[in-house]
Amino acid sequence: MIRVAIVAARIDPASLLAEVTSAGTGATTLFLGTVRDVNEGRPVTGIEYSAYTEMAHEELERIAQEAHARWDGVRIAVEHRVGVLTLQEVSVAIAVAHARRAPALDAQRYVIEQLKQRVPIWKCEHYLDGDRQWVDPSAHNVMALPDV
Amino acid sequence: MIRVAIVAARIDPASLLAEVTSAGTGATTLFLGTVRDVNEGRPVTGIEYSAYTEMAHEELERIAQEAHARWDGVRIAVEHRVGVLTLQEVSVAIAVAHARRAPALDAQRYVIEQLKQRVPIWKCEHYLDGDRQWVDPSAHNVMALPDV
Amino acid sequence: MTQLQVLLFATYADAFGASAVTVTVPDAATVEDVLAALRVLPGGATLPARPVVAIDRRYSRGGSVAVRAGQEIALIPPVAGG
Amino acid sequence: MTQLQVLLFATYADAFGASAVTVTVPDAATVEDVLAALRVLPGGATLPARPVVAIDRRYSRGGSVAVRAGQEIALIPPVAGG
Repeated sequence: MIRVAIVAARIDPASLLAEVTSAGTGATTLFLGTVRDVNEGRPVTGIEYSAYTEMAHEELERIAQEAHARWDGVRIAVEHRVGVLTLQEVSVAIAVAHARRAPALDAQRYVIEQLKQRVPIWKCEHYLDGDRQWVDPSAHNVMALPDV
Repeated sequence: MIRVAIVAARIDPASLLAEVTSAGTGATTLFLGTVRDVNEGRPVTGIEYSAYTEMAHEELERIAQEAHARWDGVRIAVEHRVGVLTLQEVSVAIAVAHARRAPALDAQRYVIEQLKQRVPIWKCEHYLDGDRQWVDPSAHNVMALPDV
Repeated sequence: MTQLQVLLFATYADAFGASAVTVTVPDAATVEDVLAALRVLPGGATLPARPVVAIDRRYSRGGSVAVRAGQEIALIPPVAGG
Repeated sequence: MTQLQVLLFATYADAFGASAVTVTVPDAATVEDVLAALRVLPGGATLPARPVVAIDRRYSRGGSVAVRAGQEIALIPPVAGG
């Protein structure tokens, strides 16, 4: 069982957990990404997530399929939110269930790591001082916006 | 922030998640152990968890403190249930929050692996045929009960 | 010559001031031809040396990959989901 | 001689038919002395060669560790939490 989605509405982690759990489930893992109040020392008021929605969905689906092929029997549900999120809101939720704990833990980590590397989603941080910047994790810092 | 407990009542995973999340949280992980319907090919109707309660609590606390020392800033809540659980009920919940995902994932795995090895809790599986057996994971099988 | 639409996101969309631009390339064009056409547009000078390109919603490997009309071509800035 | 109470759980509790038993050991006793006293009780023959022992709620290392009255001594069968 695999379901992935790019969503505009608030993510409900409990519903993802319920979705992956079955009678044969012995271990369930959940990963939540949330908007935190400070990044690189600057107070953040919110993050705007934007996506190449169609490709993001397909790439997420490919990642989940890879995990499913590698850890037989894992049940996976992933939702990534887009739009403006305020502090502590959930940006991504990954729920994985399996009969045993090792595949549930391994697949969880695989999905979040691959998602971070491959899924075409971007985030623009909004700061307390009114400034905003696109985040570039590949550069371990943020890229200043051009003056447009 | 660390909280561990051995509980007799139903575990509420959402409350553990809420408990570990703070304004600085960027990643939260949840691990749930649940009672599954089949073990070693035998249909299971329920599991009775029993604990050396005081030591189980202290050992869980030590494990959480070790994780806290190793991954600075992790916030951890762990509950392990005892008593008779029916299918799909949650036996253990581990919630971990951190500013970044690696410590949240690493600490989650550390706590569940150490818990499985060290915390004095035992489970007796109840089977569809009325039989019951203590589970011995160290022997990769179950130990037959003596005729008492 | 062929006209191709290129989708732009995040910093690239900001740089070009658009979420998609149309470029004119030779009939047997490659990804490299598309990038060369983009670089001469306003904002195109800010593109990195080897931007990541997706064709039909899959990552494309290398500048010598052929492109043709009807394909969905996109430039992918460094991703930051999660 | 000293009397010590030993807590028993799971398979060990089933084997001895009790969740705690009292053993009599020499005054300067060790974990090994406690185990020897347990083995001669009804059900004691089923104990493994080196059962895990906890003293005051911490795992004890080795049979030569000293025990004394007032300590909380427990035999710990293979654990199976989670």
